[in-house]
Amino acid sequence: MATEKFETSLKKLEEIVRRLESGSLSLEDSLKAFEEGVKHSSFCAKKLDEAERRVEVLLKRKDGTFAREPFEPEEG
Amino acid sequence: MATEKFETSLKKLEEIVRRLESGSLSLEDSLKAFEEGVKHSSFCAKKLDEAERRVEVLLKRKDGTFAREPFEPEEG
Amino acid sequence: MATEKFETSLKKLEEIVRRLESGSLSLEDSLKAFEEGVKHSSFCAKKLDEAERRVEVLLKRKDGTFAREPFEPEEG
Amino acid sequence: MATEKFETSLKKLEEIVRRLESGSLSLEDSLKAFEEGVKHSSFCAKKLDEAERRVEVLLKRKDGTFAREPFEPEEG
Amino acid sequence: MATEKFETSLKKLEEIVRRLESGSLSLEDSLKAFEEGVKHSSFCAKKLDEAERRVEVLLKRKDGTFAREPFEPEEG
Amino acid sequence: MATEKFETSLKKLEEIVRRLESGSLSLEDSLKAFEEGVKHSSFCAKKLDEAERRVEVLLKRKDGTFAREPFEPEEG
Amino acid sequence: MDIFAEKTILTVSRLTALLRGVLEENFEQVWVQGEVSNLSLPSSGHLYFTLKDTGAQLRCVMFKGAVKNLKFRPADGMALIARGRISVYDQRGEYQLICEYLEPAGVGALQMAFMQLKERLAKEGLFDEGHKQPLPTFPRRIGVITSATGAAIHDILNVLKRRFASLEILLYPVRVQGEGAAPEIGRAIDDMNRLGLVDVLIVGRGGGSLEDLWAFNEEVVARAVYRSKLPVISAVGHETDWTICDFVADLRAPTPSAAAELVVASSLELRGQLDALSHHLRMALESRLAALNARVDALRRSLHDPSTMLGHLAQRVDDLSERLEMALENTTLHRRERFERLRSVLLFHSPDRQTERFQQQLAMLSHQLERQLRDKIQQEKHAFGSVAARLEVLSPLRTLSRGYAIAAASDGTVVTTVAQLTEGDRLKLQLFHGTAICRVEELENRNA
Repeated sequence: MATEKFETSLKKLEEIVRRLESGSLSLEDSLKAFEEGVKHSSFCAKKLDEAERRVEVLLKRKDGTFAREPFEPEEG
Repeated sequence: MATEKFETSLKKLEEIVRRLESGSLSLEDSLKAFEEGVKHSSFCAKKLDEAERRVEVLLKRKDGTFAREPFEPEEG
Repeated sequence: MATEKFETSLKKLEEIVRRLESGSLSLEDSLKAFEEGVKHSSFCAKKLDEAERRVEVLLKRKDGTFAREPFEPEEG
Repeated sequence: MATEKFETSLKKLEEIVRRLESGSLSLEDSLKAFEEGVKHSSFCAKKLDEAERRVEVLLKRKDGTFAREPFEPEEG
Repeated sequence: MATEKFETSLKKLEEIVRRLESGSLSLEDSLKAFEEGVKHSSFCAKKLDEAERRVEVLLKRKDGTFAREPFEPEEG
Repeated sequence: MATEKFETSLKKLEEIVRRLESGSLSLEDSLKAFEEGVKHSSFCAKKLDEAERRVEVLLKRKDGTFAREPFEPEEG
Repeated sequence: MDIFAEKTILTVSRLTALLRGVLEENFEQVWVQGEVSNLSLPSSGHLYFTLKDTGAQLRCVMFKGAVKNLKFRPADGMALIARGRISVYDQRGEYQLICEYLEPAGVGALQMAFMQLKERLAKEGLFDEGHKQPLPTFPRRIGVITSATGAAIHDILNVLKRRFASLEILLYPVRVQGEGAAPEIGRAIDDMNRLGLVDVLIVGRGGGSLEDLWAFNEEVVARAVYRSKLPVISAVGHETDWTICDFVADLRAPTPSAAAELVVASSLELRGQLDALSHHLRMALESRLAALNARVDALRRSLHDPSTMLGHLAQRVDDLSERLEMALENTTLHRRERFERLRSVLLFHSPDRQTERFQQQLAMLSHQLERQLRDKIQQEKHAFGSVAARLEVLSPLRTLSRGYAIAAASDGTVVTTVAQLTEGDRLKLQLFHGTAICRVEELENRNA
């Protein structure tokens, strides 16, 4: 889900991997688990990519463009 | 806001860095913190630049131009 | 204002310097204080310059021209 | 005024010097005091010059010429 | 006046010198006193010179001419 | 007058000297006294100078009158 | 006559006459000495007295004629030597000495006369100091009353000559001894007074015996001297001899020479005195003039004071002016120093330094911020990578890739036994690549 967080997803992925590794799953279940694992993996990969892109953007901004933009930090 | 002070912003930046260092933040939160940190950093930089320009102007004035300008300090 | 006196200005300058020396000022306040200090400094410098020029003139006068002018000191 | 006496003027000059030396005067007042002091100083010098010329004349007379002039001291 | 006597003049001269030496006179008064003193001094000197010339004349007579002149001292 | 006697004159001279020496006379009076003294002195000196050494003998005539003649004492 | 031989009765008168005869005959000339008492000199001019000694007394009388010749006057208590004859005073039946000559016992008659005259004149006041006149201070002409041939005038002239004294001498020659000398001297004194030619008189003579000098002891001389209006210097005899004249005179000189010396001395002294007075006169005035001159000079010098005072005042004014300038210069100088110090401190504390510090801090923080985030991403990436890798390894697709397929019923149930199947069931076969929907045609080995 969209609200799924990277960490939760990664945790689920790990759980799936552990279950898969235990070998106790039927192929069917393995397949299902695996399928789910792939989803999580993709999600995580996506989140990571997103994060990296955002960092780049932020850093890029900061080094140049950003300074000229109006910025008003919010009160923490 | 415009009332944000340099020192407050710098302090927040420090706090953010500490929190990031603690490693307790989720990726999402880290990203958010980073983003906020960048804002503070930029704010601070801007403020510092402004300050430096101002000082520069004052010092430049003081060495020459200023003395010829009419100046009447206000009663404190 | 034009009625500002050198001594008042110098006193304020001292006060500003003390506050600056204490290191307790925020950047903003430091800037403001410094700016005010520069103003007072310039004012004082101007006043001193004026005074010194006047002293010079007075001392020059005293050595020559003045003695020939009619003078009747007022009763104090 | 013309009735100002040497001693009065000298006393005032002394008073002015004392005040100036005490360092308690403002810059402005110092200048004024000095200016007044110079006036008194010049006045005193003028008076002394007059006195010296007068004494000189008297002494010249006394050494020579005078004795031949008819002189009848008045009854005191 | 012509009736001024040597002794009166001398007494005045003494008085003047005493007053001058007392140092209590103002410049103006000192000058006046001095001026008067010079007059009296000259007067006294003149009177003494006259006296000496008279004595000289009398003694010259006595040493020569005088003895031959008829002389009849008056009854005292 | 011609009848002034040597002794009187000498006495007056003495008196004059005493008065002069007493120092109580004014300059004018001193001069007058001196002048008179000189006259007396001259008078007395003249009288003394007038005396000659002469030895006469008084001879009684028959009619009771007297005659003066130079006297030559006999040797022995 | 032997009056004792027979009883012859005599009358008193007879007897007295007899006795007088005897006494007068035997004591015609006797000298007797005794002390005078009961002296009386009645108007008759006869002198009556008694001479006595310790054992007896003798009545004496001196008749008027003899009394006249006496040089002295007897007095009670006086010791006398009397010369005379004894006689008897019948009426009283007393014997008495009729004196013809009397002289004082012990001294000569002249001495006695001298003493008596001296005493008498003294009593009369002739010697009184009050009567004595001073010598003229300046005697120009001196009258000398003495013998023209005696030693006195000679000595006097010698003295004058010796002392170079300019004096006039007028000699009045007189006899100075012998009968009549005294009245002559007296007259001379009077004459000199009358003539008025001299200022002073010297009366005298050279030395001699008492008799020689006697004229100067005579009363007539004494009185003339006393009368004299001119001062009289008595100069008789030698130094030890005093005459009556000496006592009366205004001045007594022991000798004529000494008298001359006195007169000369007074003249010379006078010259000296006049010179001294003239000198003093001049000195007094000159010293007075000198003193006044000195005083005037001193005062005149003291009058120079104003110049000094002016100098001092000028110095004071200069000093004050200098201090005034200094003070003013110091005023600006001190303020300049204070200001420059403040300015340098101000500059030192310019926000530059603060901003620089902040810049550094900010740079560090920004750097950390970035690194932390990158680290975080990297860390997560890493964690994810390993899990993803493990997942990859475990993929069931590997089995499928070997030709296995998973058959699932239409309800999705994985079919693992035919028992689950009925012919005609639709099966979904999952292959390694893709899936295939199949229909069950036949069932075999239903019990296996």
